Amino acid sequence: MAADVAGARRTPWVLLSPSLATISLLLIVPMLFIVVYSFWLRTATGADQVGFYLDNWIEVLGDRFYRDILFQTLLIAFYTTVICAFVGYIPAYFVANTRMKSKAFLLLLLMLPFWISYIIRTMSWINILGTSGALNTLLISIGIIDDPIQMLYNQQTVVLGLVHYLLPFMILNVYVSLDGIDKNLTEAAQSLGCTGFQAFREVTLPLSMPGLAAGSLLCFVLAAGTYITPIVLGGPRDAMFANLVFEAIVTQLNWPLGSALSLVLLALLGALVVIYTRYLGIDQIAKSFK
Amino acid sequence: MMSGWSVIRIATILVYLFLFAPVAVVILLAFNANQFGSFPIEGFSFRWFEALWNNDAIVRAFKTSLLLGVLTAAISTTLGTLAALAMVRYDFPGKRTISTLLVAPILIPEVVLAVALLLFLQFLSMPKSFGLLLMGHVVFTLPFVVLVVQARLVSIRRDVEEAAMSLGATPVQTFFEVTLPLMLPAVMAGMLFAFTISFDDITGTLFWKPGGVETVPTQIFAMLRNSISPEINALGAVMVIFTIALPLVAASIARVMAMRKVGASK
Amino acid sequence: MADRQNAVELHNVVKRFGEFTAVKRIDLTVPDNSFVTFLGPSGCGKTTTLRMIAGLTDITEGDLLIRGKRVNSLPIHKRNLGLVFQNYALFPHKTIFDNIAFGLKYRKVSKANIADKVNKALDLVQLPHVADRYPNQLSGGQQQRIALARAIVIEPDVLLLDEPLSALDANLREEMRVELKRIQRELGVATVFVTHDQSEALAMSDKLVVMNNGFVEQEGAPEEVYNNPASAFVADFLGHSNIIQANLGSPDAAFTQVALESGETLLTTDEQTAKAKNSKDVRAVIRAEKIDLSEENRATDGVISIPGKVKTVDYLGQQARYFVEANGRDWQVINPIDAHPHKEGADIFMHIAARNCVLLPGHQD
Amino acid sequence: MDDTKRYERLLNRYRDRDINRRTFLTALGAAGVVAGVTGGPMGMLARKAMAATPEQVRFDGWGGVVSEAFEKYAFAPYTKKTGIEVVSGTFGGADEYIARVKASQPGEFNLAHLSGVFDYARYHGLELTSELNEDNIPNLKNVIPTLVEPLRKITGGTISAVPYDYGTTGIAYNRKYISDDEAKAKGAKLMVDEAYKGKIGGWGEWKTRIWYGAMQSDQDPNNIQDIEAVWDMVRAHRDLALKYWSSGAELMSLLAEEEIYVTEGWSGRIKALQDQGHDIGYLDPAGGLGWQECLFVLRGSPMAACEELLNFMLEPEVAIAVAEGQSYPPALDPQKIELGEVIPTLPAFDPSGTLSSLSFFDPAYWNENEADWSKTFSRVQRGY
Repeated sequence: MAADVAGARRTPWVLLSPSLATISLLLIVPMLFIVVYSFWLRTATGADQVGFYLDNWIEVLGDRFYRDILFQTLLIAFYTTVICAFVGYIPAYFVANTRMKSKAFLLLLLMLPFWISYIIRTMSWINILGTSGALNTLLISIGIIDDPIQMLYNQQTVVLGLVHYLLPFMILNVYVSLDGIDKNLTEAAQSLGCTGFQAFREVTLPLSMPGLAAGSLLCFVLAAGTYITPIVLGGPRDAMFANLVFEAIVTQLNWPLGSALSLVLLALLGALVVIYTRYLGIDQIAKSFK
Repeated sequence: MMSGWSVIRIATILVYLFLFAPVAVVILLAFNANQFGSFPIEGFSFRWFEALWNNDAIVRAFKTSLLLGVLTAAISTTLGTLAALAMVRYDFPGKRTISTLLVAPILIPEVVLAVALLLFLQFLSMPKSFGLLLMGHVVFTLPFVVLVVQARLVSIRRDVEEAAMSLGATPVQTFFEVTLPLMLPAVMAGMLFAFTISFDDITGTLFWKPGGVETVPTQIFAMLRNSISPEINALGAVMVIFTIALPLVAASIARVMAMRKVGASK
Repeated sequence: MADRQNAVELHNVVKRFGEFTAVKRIDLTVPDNSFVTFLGPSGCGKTTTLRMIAGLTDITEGDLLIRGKRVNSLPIHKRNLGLVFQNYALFPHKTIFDNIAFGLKYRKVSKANIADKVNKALDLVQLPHVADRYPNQLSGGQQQRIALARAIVIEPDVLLLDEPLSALDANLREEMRVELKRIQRELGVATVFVTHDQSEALAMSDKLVVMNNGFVEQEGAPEEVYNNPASAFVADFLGHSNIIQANLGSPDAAFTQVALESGETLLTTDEQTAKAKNSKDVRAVIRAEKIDLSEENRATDGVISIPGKVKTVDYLGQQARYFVEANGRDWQVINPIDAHPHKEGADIFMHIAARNCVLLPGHQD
Repeated sequence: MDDTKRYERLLNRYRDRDINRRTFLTALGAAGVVAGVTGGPMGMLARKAMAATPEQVRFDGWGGVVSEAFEKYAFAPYTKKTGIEVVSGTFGGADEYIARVKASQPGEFNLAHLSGVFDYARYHGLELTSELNEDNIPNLKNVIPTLVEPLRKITGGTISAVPYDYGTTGIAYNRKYISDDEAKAKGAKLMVDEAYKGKIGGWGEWKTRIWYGAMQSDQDPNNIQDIEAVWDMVRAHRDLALKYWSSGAELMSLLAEEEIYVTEGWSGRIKALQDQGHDIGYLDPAGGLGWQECLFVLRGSPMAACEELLNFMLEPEVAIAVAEGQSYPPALDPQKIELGEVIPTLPAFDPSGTLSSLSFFDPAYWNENEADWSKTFSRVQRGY
């Protein structure tokens, strides 16, 4: 019978083992493998030379090109995150505070873009913003402009596509933390002499910070890792780091270099996550999925 | 002068419009008779739906995606629910690290994950298979399930489970009789999450799919290489309707269940 | 016939959570058919002890016996206990009938028997018509009765009640207290009741176990514990007491003199003196309600009177609590309110009978 | 009824022009659907998941209309005839496919519809080529010899693929804004003309960009002397361009919706646009860029089965039907085979069967520079 007590200590590991086995086998081990691969070398024929070469790392870390694209990627991810934060906060606030009975329905609506194919969603911006797209057609027909405006294929449209893709993540996160705030607190602040806006600034905003931070982390990481959006909505120059990884591995068949590039991106985002976990805790992300 | 609340309400409506604009356009253009699926709309037609219906490749891809999504949802919900149970109901050393680990797949850019797994497989001399594609999908849908179920599980009071056990139910019986029914909404949500993310995935799928297996997004991707066709819009419309219908059906089922629970006497 | 069996026995039970020791070596028995209450402030270890008996928390050291069998590592679902929780813990997704039938189902009771037993249990808790409802359609008091019905329908060896009344409002609590005691009597099931409410504990228990800081401070019949606290903690936790450092004086004819630190001298009985005779320091414990206030000095044999001045008066319904200053020290006194209660600022006398001056060995903490 | 007989009767009726192409297609398609439904999704997936067995061969193609043409005109009848199942898959691009093949086990992939001689050489470099027994492919004798020769040169006399179709990457322009005369006069330089800034497109593929960069800087693309001048042209084009397209679909929609007025384009796609009534001009400049597509057999495949399929696909009826479906001329020699009425109207069609007017990527030359140039292009593309 003593086994039962030992069993209780073992139970969480029994429950976790399928997940951990899956993640270890399909994520951790392959990631370690990629580390090994990054020290190999691509030969002229396209085959890989096994060995220990630092060439890829010297190239990746020493070349300004990669640094610049990385910077551009982080910049795009940053813009996306900031816009998502500003644009996402408002509906989250509305849904959290509305007295409408259809709160759940409003949330469900916000979730809906999640259920629509990412490719189709991204591509449909072409039909909206294109020279003969919906927006230009509308503007011309009501006489605001005479000739179509060129709106597509630049960095702004890439950010737009990403914002559209990631906004629900942000709204969901902010909503959860806003919903958890005791309404008495803002009332208390107002009773102490704050105006409505001051109460928001002094109480609601700081208390919703964790949700905002969790949403921002998700937005940033997911934005920094995309490569389809810049292909579909970007101009000739608008590439992101994941495109370089894709090109190195798929177009140039240079897997060792692609591995090194992958690891750079991973290390950077990983560092971000570690910093975040340290100061805010991964649990906050968990909270947002209620 | 408008009150702050009205401004918020209007801004909210605008954000909703922004979120749904592309969806609306896709559905609108699916009925456009015009060859290029662009504005202005030149006539109302079902021809693209017809073309879609007759397109074997798409229908096959749709079946594959459906099967893949359902299996992914089933497996990753099972794994994720077990993991969430461990995380919420037990204390053990290294919990923090494991919590980070469970979320890791959504924090690693998918292209990196895809490539890593591909290289590893080649090293093992293992052929790609539907099973691998499935497991790949399980890995990156797992965190969403874990997070959703975990959040819900926290709010289920432990004493209800203790009560069940005090009445003679074993831990396993307790899970199925009490815990599972109570966290069913979260499990369903996690399942839905996993299903749609799997159904929507392109990057990982492109790398992992074995030959001859196409999912809807990879099929769209392949179609884009060779033909532009409002069939894609029709497909989008079908997917939108399909994916909108799913949560709505789930929601109404949940409501019916809730109604039954509350009953008529209240 | 065998000796009267103990439903539960704890021998040298210790519970540690990591560095923290929640229960520090407890020895206890719960006799058959008795109603035993664990009383103490929050964090005293009473709930942990209950959870160890239930099997919800494992025991770090010591032995736990239920009906004479050691059950230290027997999982909860094999212990045959009735457990009632503070927040009822009814299954929200099951009807009242299914809630009560739950335990019977796992005891492989036949369908017909289940219906029969459930109905009887519902009758016992006086809610015969709610079988088809869901828990959220019942009031708090009704839910508590259902939780009780669910726990007793399985005919448990021991009934464990974890602060079952604390979520109810004051009137209902009173009513349920009576109800609970009635049902326990009727069934004759050994019951462990955990509470931090002293009036509940005093009213219901056959045996009272006062816990503090992981230790049992005192156990015994309620009146014994109340009248003769074994420690300053018990004296203070049960009701209100004046605890004053004192020195034992010489024995008088029938009583012993007790010289209080604050200057007064009280009398006490030989019985009390015996308790403290080996101790250098003693404390005198005088319960607030055992002091008699009056405007005139009514000192008699064995009753000392101390003059003082009423500082404040709190009205507690039929009683009033006075703070009386005497020799620069505040005394707490609780007296019934007669026609005219004493006013603030009034000069009065406190009368203390020798039998009401309890002595505790040792120094004030 | 015996399916094989039904197919042969259909084919005969089609040959006799007794039924039209659409009916033929529908009948075969229906047969395919029946086969698919009875197979069931799980069985289908399980079998597809395994490496090819002699009972089946794997074929990967471009998807879309091309794959549909293949499935209906070639695979379904072939399966009926031989009992060998053709498992068909699609890829998004040649690069993606080669990456997948590189990461696969031998035998996992068999046949593929690949572009150009250049990729053929790449596969050879990765030791993925096989050796076809030409005796099993009698129809090979009908293929334009100049298309076969470059392949033989790479694999030392034997071949690992049969040429199947060809096309050009020429200059496409919107006649509403650019006249034929202007296009003819400016040629490749039309795409670096400041006047059309923001209305220029181009394929985001390094070989094509460098090829056109060489033409724009008046050099021989297969013998570039001044690579810096080429890069300058690539940069100039990049700065004027609105968008690099990456698929036929994008190319067509950019032109059709007048997002851009000029780009280089694939002959078949432009033909499709013209057929839809868009006023798009198409010009193959002198020494225009031609390419061929071949049916490639990968090392480790069941050779006999693959060879039989190749021969079947080179049957004039099948090849012509496929060609009409995808708007690229077949690799069959018009001097030996009667190609019907539609094929001669396709752009890039060469009635002489010599293809002497076209230039092709010199595989040796381009392969030698591949690593360097593709990487440099990746940078130049992003503003360097």
